[in-house]
Amino acid sequence: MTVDLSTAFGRLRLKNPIATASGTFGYGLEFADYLDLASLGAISVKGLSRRPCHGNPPPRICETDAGMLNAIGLQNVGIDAFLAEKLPELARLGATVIANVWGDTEEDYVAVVERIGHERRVAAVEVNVSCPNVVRGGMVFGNNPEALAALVKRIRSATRHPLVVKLSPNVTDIVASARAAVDAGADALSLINTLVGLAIDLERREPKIGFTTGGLSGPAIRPIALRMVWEVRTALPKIPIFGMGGIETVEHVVEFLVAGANAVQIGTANFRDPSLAGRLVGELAAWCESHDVARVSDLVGTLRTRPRKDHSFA
Amino acid sequence: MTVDLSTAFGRLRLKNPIATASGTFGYGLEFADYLDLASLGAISVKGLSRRPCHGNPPPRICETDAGMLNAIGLQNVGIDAFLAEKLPELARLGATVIANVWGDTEEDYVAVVERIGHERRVAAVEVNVSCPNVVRGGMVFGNNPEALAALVKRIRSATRHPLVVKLSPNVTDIVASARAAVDAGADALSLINTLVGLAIDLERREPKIGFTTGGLSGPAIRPIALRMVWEVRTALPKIPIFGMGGIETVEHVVEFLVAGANAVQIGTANFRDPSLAGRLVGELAAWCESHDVARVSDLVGTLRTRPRKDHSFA
Amino acid sequence: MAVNESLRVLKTIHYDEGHYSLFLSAGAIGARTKPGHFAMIQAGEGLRPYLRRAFSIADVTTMAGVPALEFVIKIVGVGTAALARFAEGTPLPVLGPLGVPFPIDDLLHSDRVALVAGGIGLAPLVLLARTLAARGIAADLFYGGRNENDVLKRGDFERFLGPHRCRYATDDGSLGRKGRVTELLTHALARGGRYRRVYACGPVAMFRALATLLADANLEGSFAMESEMACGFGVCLGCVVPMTDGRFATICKEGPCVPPTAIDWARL
Amino acid sequence: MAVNESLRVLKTIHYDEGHYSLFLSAGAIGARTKPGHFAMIQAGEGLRPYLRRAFSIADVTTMAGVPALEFVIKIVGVGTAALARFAEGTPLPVLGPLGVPFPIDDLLHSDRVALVAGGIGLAPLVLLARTLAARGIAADLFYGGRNENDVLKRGDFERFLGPHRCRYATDDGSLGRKGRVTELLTHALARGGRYRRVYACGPVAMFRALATLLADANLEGSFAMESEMACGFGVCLGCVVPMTDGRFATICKEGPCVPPTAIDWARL
Ligand SMILES: Cc1cc2nc3c(=O)[nH]c(=O)nc-3n(C[C@H](O)[C@H](O)[C@H](O)COP(=O)(O)OP(=O)(O)OC[C@H]3O[C@@H](n4cnc5c(N)ncnc54)[C@H](O)[C@@H]3O)c2cc1C
Ligand SMILES: Cc1cc2nc3c(=O)[nH]c(=O)nc-3n(C[C@H](O)[C@H](O)[C@H](O)COP(=O)(O)OP(=O)(O)OC[C@H]3O[C@@H](n4cnc5c(N)ncnc54)[C@H](O)[C@@H]3O)c2cc1C
Ligand SMILES: Cc1cc2nc3c(=O)[nH]c(=O)nc-3n(C[C@H](O)[C@H](O)[C@H](O)COP(=O)(O)O)c2cc1C
Ligand SMILES: Cc1cc2nc3c(=O)[nH]c(=O)nc-3n(C[C@H](O)[C@H](O)[C@H](O)COP(=O)(O)O)c2cc1C
Ligand code: FES
Ligand code: FES
Repeated sequence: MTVDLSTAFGRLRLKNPIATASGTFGYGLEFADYLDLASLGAISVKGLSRRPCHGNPPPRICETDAGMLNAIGLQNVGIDAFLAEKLPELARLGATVIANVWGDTEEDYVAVVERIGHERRVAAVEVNVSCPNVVRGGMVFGNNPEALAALVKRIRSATRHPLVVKLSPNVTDIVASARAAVDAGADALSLINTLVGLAIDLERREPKIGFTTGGLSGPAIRPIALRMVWEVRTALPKIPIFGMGGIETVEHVVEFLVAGANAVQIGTANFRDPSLAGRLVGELAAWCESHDVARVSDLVGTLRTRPRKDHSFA
Repeated sequence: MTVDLSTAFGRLRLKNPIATASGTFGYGLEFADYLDLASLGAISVKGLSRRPCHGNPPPRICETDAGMLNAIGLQNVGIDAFLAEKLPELARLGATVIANVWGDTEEDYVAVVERIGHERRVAAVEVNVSCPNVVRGGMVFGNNPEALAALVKRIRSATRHPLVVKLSPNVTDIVASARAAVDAGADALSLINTLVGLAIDLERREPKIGFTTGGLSGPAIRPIALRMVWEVRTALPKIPIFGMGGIETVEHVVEFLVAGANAVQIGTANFRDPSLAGRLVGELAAWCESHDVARVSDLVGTLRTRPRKDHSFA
Repeated sequence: MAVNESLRVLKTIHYDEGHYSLFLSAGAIGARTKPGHFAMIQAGEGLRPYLRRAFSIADVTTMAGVPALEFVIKIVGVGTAALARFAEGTPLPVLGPLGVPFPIDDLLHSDRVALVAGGIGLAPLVLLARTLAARGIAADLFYGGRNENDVLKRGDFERFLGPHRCRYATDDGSLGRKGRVTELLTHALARGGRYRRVYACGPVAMFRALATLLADANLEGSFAMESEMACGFGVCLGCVVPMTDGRFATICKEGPCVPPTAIDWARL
Repeated sequence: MAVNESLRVLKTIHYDEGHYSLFLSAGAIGARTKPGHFAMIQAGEGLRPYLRRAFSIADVTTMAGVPALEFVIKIVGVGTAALARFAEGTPLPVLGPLGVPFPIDDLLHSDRVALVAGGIGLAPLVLLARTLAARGIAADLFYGGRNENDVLKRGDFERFLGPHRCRYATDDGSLGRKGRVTELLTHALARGGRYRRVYACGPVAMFRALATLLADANLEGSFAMESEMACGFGVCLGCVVPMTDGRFATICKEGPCVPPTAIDWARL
């Protein structure tokens, strides 16, 4: 049996559903020694801004139980340097490139997507409205459905690229965020970004992260991410979803697909093992074969839930 | 140096800041073989309802990375059996008892606290408005500041016991929940309850939990819990706070105090080691001594944060 | 009363098919253990596994002259895999003995009982067989597995009960009768065997079949049940099964040994 | 180019004060390693530690005839504690060699250099000393620790550089001069020592003092810096330090060996 790994993702067709998550995969090129970039479904590059950005003062990262906190503050080379220096090389290596973008204001976002313009070597634009590590922008959009809708509308009218909106999990109602983004013109959703956390250096009685709080990622958040993917899939049966949060093994990949993701992004696990994402492509094919799944898309959203019965009284 | 562990907690004075969390400590009596109940600051018993409750159909629990999911569905003996059969024994053993209560409706909550009445062997009432594992009640109150305020007001007028409101972390703005509860008459806050998560049994393609989703607890959630305690402490400098979420060691206890909790509750870790909470009391005294802290209350809210500086551009 | 203590790994004996016997120093738990009791073992200090795991105390014995608890374990996941790898001397936190043991105090010398094991369900029956033998109560063992390698500790059972009282069934016929363990019991009953009580441990499918069989034959049973457990001593309320009286009962506290008639098999 | 491979534990030698040498099979990393390079090591499959940890490749050598990488490690937390406990033969995922090594290609035979180590900062200087010795370049070692037990691998340094070129300082005076390692260098300079370059590794406080000292003496330096690292190859942007040009630079990719003049010590 040859397994069909190809994945329809709105207007995109991905080779397979294994992509890599923004901020955990650099500009992709750094991984060329450890895996074949062309073998991945897609790679989402480090969040790009209108101008080059220095990011936040250190310390920026710390390990936590089954995960880590980060407050990088979106350090990046800027959209111009990306398009001039990174993108041609990525294209040469056969990578399917998703440009992850951010800004402090609506104008900033629009400026970045306008610079991308009709660039065909960018397969899709992923809008980060959910970075918890900046004072302006970031989560201000992601945690407020009205602000989110207004932002997505403006970006939508500024680009014809497939538009993926990356949602913040730090919300009461992820479905409300999802609906706001989709109604405003998003073609697809990415979930989840990191959860806001705090870790303390006890000897100094200071936060371990210079920005005080940071974004929690890694296996610790996987159950929350899976739940949100499932909730959004249930509410919006048609929207393409990138699922992510603590994925480390092929079983985790399949769990996200079953919960409703059309494709997944590997994040923090790239730090633990830079060859992982490439290996998962092969492992996914093997998993499907051993489970008699002919097309990986047949797995999507197949979670069998029972009607929710809660407590009964004596 | 003898360390003063005593902890002012609103109208309560606790022997020490080490309490145990509702649902993870049974009715306390089950732990009498493993520690001295009188040695703890307080114990919060399994959530009590107006009538005995059978809870949710199994499976109810599963392990996740650095934590677990549960959807017990608040199985309990009911307030009457608790008062008649458990409380006298708890009092005899010298335990400081917090009655954790819940209901499907405002009336249910009021009925429970009215049954507690002026019972002096109950030191405080802790209102669970944040259980994610029930269809009615529970988080419906916890995730909506208006509903929360209305509920707390009604309970406030029905009891003269110190009123602790236990908040849901599944919200965009924990400070808004905290303010709503405090403005409506809460004497103190407990945070956090569990985060809603999903785990999947891949061979069956079914949720591992019968209720589909469950509440995530354990070390995985500690950074989120610490952050919320710090946020609420910063916004509401005076309100007594029970901090909890993944506490396993004396260092974790001190981290919560430094972040702003006046006392902590040990939760899931009681399952890993039923003697833990008792041991932590001694370890906390030793920690304070070795760090020249004369009174444990001197630690509360002493996190030194810097002004938040985020990214700069090139 | 259960004890929360640290026990040393004395020895690990590996069998085929990912099974092994883990011997821990007996501590204070040994003297308190009755057949059917279980213990919660923490497999190391790490985060994976996070919670303790439940295991029947298969035997209270000695290992190289030292009082020991024996656990017979099948590797099915992270916890059972981790426990297989500890070096001799490693201290492991153990809570036990826990739960309701098999009811045996009411047995008379003249009674005959049956022991039914499916796969790793042999574990709690070892100490039961030893104890019954010591009391001079006759017991027949019916023990089924997938194949010969899946049927463990035959030597012990045959020594305690007598070889003629031990009958085996395997899926592939490599040992004993080809077929299900319940068929062994059916045949014994058909040949006129009468049992005061049937003690059983095995997978849910076996329990279901056996419950029906016992009900039909009007025989009393005591089943050592399993369930995923977070605490093991009745406080998390995670390990419940539906009961015929409508309640959910904890397997760790009201069980693990329960009469099959108390379980609501239809809702399980 | 770095390699992501699995290396076997060959041997672990424990020293006093929680220090140890960890020898791993050299794999493809050995042949590519230059003095100052580091590697990211995953301490087992568990969740604690979760991320790989960064260690200088202290030496490329042989252990019982097998090509080996040596790491000299101080136990400070879960990862360094876990790495101390692996049995011989255990495979560990290793990524390396990483980073910018010490600049040595431009050294002339007539040049003299200084090596300054504080505590565990000796690690990257072992292979540097070996390499300089092989090239016939004279080097003085100034090595400070808390006490005699804190000063490691003296035999190696004295063999490579000559005993007379190795000077020590300890906080308690138990070995060499009582005081700071920077004082050793100050004295050497006062006595007329001239160095083409000063290679250093140690705690931040030592780096700060040394940076001032070198600036005052107008000496060139190369510091092997540390920082908490998630990836080790420039993609997480977690390990940055502030630079004098206003940027934040990754220690893993633009370092670990950097000229002290490039670091903005005031903002660090
Ligand atoms: C009272 C009692 C006595 C037991 N005695 C023995 C024994 O003597 N020997 C033995 O090998 N096993 C015994 N078990 C089962 C044993 O507890 C599980 O095999 C073990 O918990 C699995 O842990 P794991 O980390 O290896 O598997 P995990 O990685 O946690 O899970 C692997 C699979 O095992 C299932 N599982 C997990 N926990 C349990 C559980 N408690 N019961 C049944 N299935 C489970 C999971 O659903 C999953 O399908 C007993 C269980 C109970 C409740
Ligand atoms: C390029 C480089 C080379 C290094 N070479 C060596 C070496 O040869 N030998 C050696 O013993 N150590 C070396 N270190 C330091 C080593 O990486 C840390 O000691 C280790 O990561 C601590 O891990 P842990 O799990 O034991 O400590 P944790 O439990 O993670 O933390 C314990 C303490 O160590 C601090 N810490 C954690 N990571 C680092 C880090 N990367 N650098 C500095 N402090 C840290 C933490 O802030 C905390 O205070 C090097 C670090 C870098 C960046
Ligand atoms: C160090 C780090 C940097 C990140 N930077 C970005 C970013 O620039 N843009 C973005 O949309 N997400 C960013 N993320 C979030 C990840 O893309 C991902 O959503 C999150 O980490 C959850 O997945 P994981 O648990 O697999 O890491 C970053 C995460 C980490 C750990
Ligand atoms: C099995 C289980 C049952 C719980 N039941 C209750 C409950 O009845 N009432 C309540 O307020 N919180 C309940 N909780 C939440 C805990 O009290 C606590 O808020 C949460 O688990 C976080 O702390 P931890 O990570 O230390 O466990 C329960 C938690 C668990 C794990
Ligand atoms: S395992 Fe916790 S109640 Fe049974
Ligand atoms: S450690 Fe990740 S960029 Fe340096």
